[in-house]
Amino acid sequence: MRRYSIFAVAREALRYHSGWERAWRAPEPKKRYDVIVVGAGGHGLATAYYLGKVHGIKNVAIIEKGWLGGGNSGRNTTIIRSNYLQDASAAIFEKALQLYEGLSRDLNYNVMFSPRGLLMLAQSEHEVRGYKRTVYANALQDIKTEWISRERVKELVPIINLDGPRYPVLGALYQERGGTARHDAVNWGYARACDAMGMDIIQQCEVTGIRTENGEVRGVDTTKGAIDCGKLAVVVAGHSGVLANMAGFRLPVESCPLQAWVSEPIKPVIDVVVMANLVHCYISQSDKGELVLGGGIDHPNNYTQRGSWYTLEETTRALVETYPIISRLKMLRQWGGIMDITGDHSPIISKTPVRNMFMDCGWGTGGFKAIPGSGWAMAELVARGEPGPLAAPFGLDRFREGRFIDESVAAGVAH
Amino acid sequence: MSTRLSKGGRLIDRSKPLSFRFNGAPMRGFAGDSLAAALLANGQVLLGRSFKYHRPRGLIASGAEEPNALVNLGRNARVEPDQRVTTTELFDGLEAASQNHWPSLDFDIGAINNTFGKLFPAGFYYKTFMFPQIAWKYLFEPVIRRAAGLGTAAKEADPDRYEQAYAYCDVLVAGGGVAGLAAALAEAKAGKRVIVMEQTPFWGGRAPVDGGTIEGLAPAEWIDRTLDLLATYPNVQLMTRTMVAGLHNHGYAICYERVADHTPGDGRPRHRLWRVRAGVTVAATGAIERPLAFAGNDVPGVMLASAVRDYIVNWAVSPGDRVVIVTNNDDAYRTALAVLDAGLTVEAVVDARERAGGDLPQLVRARGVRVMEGRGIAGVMGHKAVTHVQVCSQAGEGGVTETLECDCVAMSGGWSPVVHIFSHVGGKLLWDEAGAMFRPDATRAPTGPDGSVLARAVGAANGHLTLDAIAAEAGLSAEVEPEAPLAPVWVMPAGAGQALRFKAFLDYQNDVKVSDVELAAREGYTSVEHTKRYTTLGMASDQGKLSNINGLAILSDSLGQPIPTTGTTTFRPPYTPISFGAMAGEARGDLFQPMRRTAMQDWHEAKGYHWEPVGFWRRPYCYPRGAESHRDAVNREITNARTNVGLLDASTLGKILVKGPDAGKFLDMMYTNMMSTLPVGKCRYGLMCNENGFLSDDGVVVRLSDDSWLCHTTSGGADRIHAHMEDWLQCEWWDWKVYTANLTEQYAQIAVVGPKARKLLEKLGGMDVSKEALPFMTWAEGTLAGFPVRVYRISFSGELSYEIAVPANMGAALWEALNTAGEEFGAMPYGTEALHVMRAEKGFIMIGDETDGTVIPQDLGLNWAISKKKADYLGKRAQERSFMVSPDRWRLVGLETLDGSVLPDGVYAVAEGNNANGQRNTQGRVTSSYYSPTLKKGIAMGLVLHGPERMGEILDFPADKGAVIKARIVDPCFYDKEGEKADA
Amino acid sequence: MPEAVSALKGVSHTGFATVAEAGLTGMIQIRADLASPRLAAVLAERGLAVPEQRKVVTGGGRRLAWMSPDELLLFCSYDEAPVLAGDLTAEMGGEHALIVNVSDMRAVFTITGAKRDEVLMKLCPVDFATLPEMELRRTRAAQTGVALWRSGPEEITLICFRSVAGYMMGLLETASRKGGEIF
Amino acid sequence: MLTLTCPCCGVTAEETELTYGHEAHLKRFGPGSTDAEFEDYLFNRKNPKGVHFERWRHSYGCGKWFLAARSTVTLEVYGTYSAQTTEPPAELIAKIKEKCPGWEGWQ
Repeated sequence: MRRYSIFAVAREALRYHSGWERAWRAPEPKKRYDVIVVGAGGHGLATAYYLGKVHGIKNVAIIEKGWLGGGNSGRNTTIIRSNYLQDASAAIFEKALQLYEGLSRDLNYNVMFSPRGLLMLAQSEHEVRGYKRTVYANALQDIKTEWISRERVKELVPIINLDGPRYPVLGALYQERGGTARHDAVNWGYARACDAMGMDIIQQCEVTGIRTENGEVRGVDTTKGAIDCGKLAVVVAGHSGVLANMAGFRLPVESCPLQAWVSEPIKPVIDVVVMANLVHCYISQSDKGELVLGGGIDHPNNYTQRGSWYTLEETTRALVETYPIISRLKMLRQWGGIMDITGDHSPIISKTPVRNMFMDCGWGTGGFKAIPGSGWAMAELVARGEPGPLAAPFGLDRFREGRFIDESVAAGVAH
Repeated sequence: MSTRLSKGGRLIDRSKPLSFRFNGAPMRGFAGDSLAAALLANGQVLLGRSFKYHRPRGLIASGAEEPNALVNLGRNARVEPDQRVTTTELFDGLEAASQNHWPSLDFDIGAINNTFGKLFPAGFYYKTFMFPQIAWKYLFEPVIRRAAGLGTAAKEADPDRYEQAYAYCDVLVAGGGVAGLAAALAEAKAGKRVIVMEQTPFWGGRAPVDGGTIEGLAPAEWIDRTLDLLATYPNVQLMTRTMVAGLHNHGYAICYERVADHTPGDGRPRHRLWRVRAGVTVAATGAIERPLAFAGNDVPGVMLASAVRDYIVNWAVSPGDRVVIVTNNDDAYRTALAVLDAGLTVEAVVDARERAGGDLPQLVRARGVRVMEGRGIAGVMGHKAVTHVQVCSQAGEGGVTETLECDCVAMSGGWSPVVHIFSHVGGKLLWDEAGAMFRPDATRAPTGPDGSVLARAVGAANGHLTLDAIAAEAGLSAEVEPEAPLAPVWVMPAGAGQALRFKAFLDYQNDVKVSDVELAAREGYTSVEHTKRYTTLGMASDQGKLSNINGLAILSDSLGQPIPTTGTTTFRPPYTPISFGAMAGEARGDLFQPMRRTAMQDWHEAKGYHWEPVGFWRRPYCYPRGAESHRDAVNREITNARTNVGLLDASTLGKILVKGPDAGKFLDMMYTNMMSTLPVGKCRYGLMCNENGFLSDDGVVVRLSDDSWLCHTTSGGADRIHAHMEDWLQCEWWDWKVYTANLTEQYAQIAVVGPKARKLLEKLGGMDVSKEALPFMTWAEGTLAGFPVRVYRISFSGELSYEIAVPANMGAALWEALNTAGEEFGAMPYGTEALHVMRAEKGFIMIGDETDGTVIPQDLGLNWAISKKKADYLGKRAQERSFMVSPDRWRLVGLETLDGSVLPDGVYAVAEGNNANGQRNTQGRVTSSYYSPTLKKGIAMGLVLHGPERMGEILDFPADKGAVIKARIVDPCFYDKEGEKADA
Repeated sequence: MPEAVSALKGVSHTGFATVAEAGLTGMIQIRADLASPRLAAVLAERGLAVPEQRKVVTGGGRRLAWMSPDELLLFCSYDEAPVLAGDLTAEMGGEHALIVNVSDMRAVFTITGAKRDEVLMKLCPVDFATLPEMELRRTRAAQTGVALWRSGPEEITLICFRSVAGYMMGLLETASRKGGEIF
Repeated sequence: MLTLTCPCCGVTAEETELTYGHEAHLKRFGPGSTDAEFEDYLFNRKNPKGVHFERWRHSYGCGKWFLAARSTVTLEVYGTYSAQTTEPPAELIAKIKEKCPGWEGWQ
């Protein structure tokens, strides 16, 4: 793999950039791989990357029914934070954040991780209590977060309307290390690094069946033929249920759309990420100048990547109320992704009823921020066949036992 | 140099001059002008700077597809950034300023990026700025952000108002050109309810500019007649200035009416967002001309051929005196004719085709214009305005054969149907080889709720690019000059080398060139979505209306595959940007969300209450007196309620009537307690769990009669619990004879709390409220001071307490009466915070404090409220799961700091060591914590591992700034453990 | 008995249509088997028939509206409602029904004028062009639940919960402001 | 923005007038059931990419729950029917089979 650097760019400039090589190949599938990862989104690519990098397993194919990074990891609002309440969540999201902090150099691909700071507004006494609880919990989880006053909120977010009028801002939970990254770059950076380790990324290859023998996985049938594998890692977000059905079991998962939208590009007005969970809207501004906006999910099960208009309106009302200048800006583009929502709104990184088949799914609306941590934990599970401490709490068995990981408890929003 | 022509201009009214300013300079225009036309008429060719390289840019187009000419429109609070001048109507006093430059439009420092453009190809960010890590945050990103964005947002809140409207029709026609109007008329005649929306202020689309005849009439005449005819149909609604912005699931069209953009401040709503439910949406949205990709195709003065003739014919504006036309099709020759008709000069028509022998080229030749066949443009000279073009062989590598002097270049690369509306909900396209365009595939149209077709395209949007074809599709006759086939030209000249490709722009606003798309393909970003994202092609505020097809073609060429194999990117709403103001509609300020008011709300407001939002309610938190702090007010209210009498507006509590022969059985399923055995006349505290076992609500249940119970819920729970009950009744136990009624709002409810409560009620008089007549946990109906009331002897404070329900329309009067009569007993109102502290002093749990959705009643020591006799209740099975019956669950205790201070709310008690993930082990947390003015110290409740078995133990709570607070586990009831006061 | 006051005390606004709070109105919620002969008899006693699906019928100076397959809403004078609710309950005998006075839990509005529909077109996802006379439509207005019907020439009556009466009037006043005419 | 026709009051309502209630025809398992049965009932879902039987409440209308068969891919609503049933009506099943050859059935 040819290294990227400013010097390489300058050299290439002299010949109209004609010398750059492919970031990843377009191979045909081999007969067999040690591990097949289904799903070349961020989580799948990260799983493959850490399988190779940490566990030395490089005979790996990552197969993807569309184009790599075309699912939720290329359709989200790119928020990264680790200020979670429950120990299990905090651990894996913090692992992800730490990996994000070094990811550009690790992958030799600038993912533009931007630790610009993240606020979660408290607009009711209940939220104040929830966020203060989170700050105390985070301190014991070795994650630095703080409760900040409404005056400090105004300093960080000059365009905010602190005084409601319906839900005055009472303060905020602040994580200075939180921020954003360029979502496509995360996918592409992992893909390039996987390819460089000799892994095959096979796009436009849809899994049509999962082959098992005596309860153990043997391989997959795909639109590019049958491929054998020793282990199968299914990392397909919204389509997890479809793959589980192929393997003969059901998941505690429902698929439904989440929408996001951007404004036209304007000169910077907000340098931090702000989530307002009571009225349910979040906002940041990209380095291109677009305000990146999002809100709640659409509940009806849906595989179309198109949600309902009223969800946008509901969130936009909240945005206009919270940031009045937005009223005169315009929506440029809207889109949606398919969320996989679990019974407790927390993810699943788990063994399955089929031996040597593993699932990483259920990230719902919180997937992007988790990518490196999820990949790390999933790689460990796949490599060893047993979950490590990061993945252990996220097993499928928790639903039977009643051992939930519910993040919505403190402030009413899961991710 | 552009200028206003002395005659012509079908859309302008020269009798109505208007004045406006651009970058502070005064300018003149006419009613009917677009801002674009008016700017050109004033000789303003340079209108903005591109995003990345800050290249000087002028108008390319005359409509919604314009990528370059975006301005900051308006002043102060009415500033609107990124406003497209081609879609802005001129009005008197308009002020516009160009964007994305410093210090000025003419001299822009940022243009240095252009000089070093070779260093910044597509994706260069991804390859650089990685070292050192910290530099991205502190050095690189701040610099990049400074360059971000185009326009500047207003600093003040928006003074305008917005609204929304619903409409229903059988057929929604998007576009008021010939195809749209013809479709509308046909549907109208068939008796359908039709709405026609035209995004511009003018009907007719392109036809009046492009010529020909329809049904023997000139297009403009046919359009007027058709509009007159349509106006006679009561089933037709015609709307201009309204764009079908997006088609959504089940035929829900979002449409954007710009009601008062051209009359700012006249008091009308600025925008109205229409939500149209249409059986079928007809996309009569026309087509957009494609630019040609040649070096220097972005120099101001290079425009689309159709735009050049639009400016001349519609607004009598000459984009230049000496025009060179460059084309791969016959249609552009119409521009030559328009230029000639206006008395201007066509220097030459540069036609990339080997032969230009059709009728139109012949007409042009006949007027003495040189037609150069098989030629292309090798380069454009001029920096802020075109001065010359260099002509070359289209087949070659760009060797210049001739240089032509000109001040305007009119280019045409063919046309692309506007398929957005058809595509938004999944309509598929097919590649039309002859037209070199994607057009809607009617066999794969989007479908609606009943599986029938939701959208179809007509006219140019359906790939019928000529008037005769459009008319034929609509069953009309038309005549127009025939057109010879175009020759697809994706790069000009065909053999252009890297240097030329590096200057041939595809996406103007985002500065994406042919070379960028080729680089993406070379690096493996071969999916069209990868290319788009890697290069930002099509992601600017024009959303690729001009660039998409050209980009696709170049990508396909680079990959050596046919265009349909590459496919298109997804078309996403809206068609052009719509204001967030319109999306928010009327919902701002007081109307942001419903605010629920109790009958006593006016009184609370008049007393200057401090409030908190509780759901949509606004409840009194406390009633500060004068300069009193909230804290002091709360303490005063508590002390007063504990010593005299306090009054609480409890109207927000849910009140659900449950009646029927099976009501008892039903409530036994709803509550963990046994409710069927509650005697008539009695009250019982009850717990509700969800099917997952977790405690979800609590409240007092009242047995009203043999077959009727009244269930009180929490304030936030009324609607939720009522819905929950109806869910189970309708969907699981539908054969049970039970009716429910949510009577929450029928009654105002007032808690009269404190040792003097009885005295106060006795003073009002009317019913016996003695301990004997109305003991604790009973209720009675009667009158008080003449009010018809129901009185419950229940207590959430631990004091002698009556909750009085009165018809809501009398609530304010009873509240007033209680306050007045209570003066002699020291009666004071108290708010929610006093309520919370008093319940905490009693050790009562609060839903939302002690519970958070993960807590089961057993955790809270509420086993006494869980019936052991019942075979089933909602949540019972869930509570039998292994993790629920674990002895290691955290359970409720009281907590008292050793020094009497108040424990911080939400703080955790630590245990020894760390867990496997290196996190500190914990063994409990505080769920409620208050200063108790009654006990004069901090009191708290919390959930602690094995808590109730560890009375007296001391726990460590690390709090702020490294302090560790020590607190002792105690009984959660801090006040009147025996309950004598409530029972008094 | 102390005086009862409606949520907004009868306030009104006139823009391109007139919107007014109608003041105190008696309302009785009836949940029962709508096919019950006894219910029919009890209502017939008062000159009322069980309305067809979504219809509003009148009789004896009262109105009776179909709310759902097992629910009716009887409009009467405010003062008679408590006694009438009791009478109806008694007359149903032991038959399973829930009949309760709900006169205080809602606010009643009228929207009058030639352009009355245009006010509500801005707030309700209802096709007013096809809404027949005396058909009760339960829907939402902006963000709150309402029921409405064409109650007379150029008049629509709308009911919502009492607590949101102020919000409702805010919506109606804004939507009927001059300059906001749709057609 | 979906529209569904409420079989209880006949109104074709839009999504904002309705409340979604997730998968229909779940059989409740209470005390006495196995852990696996209870887990299936409460959590595990078909979540089909195709025909979904689901619950809706006409919450801003007549307040009644009803059931619907809807495609999660095309969003076509094959029909709505009473909530007071344990299985979809036979004619609805037949209609879906006709429209979706190869459909695996509602169970």
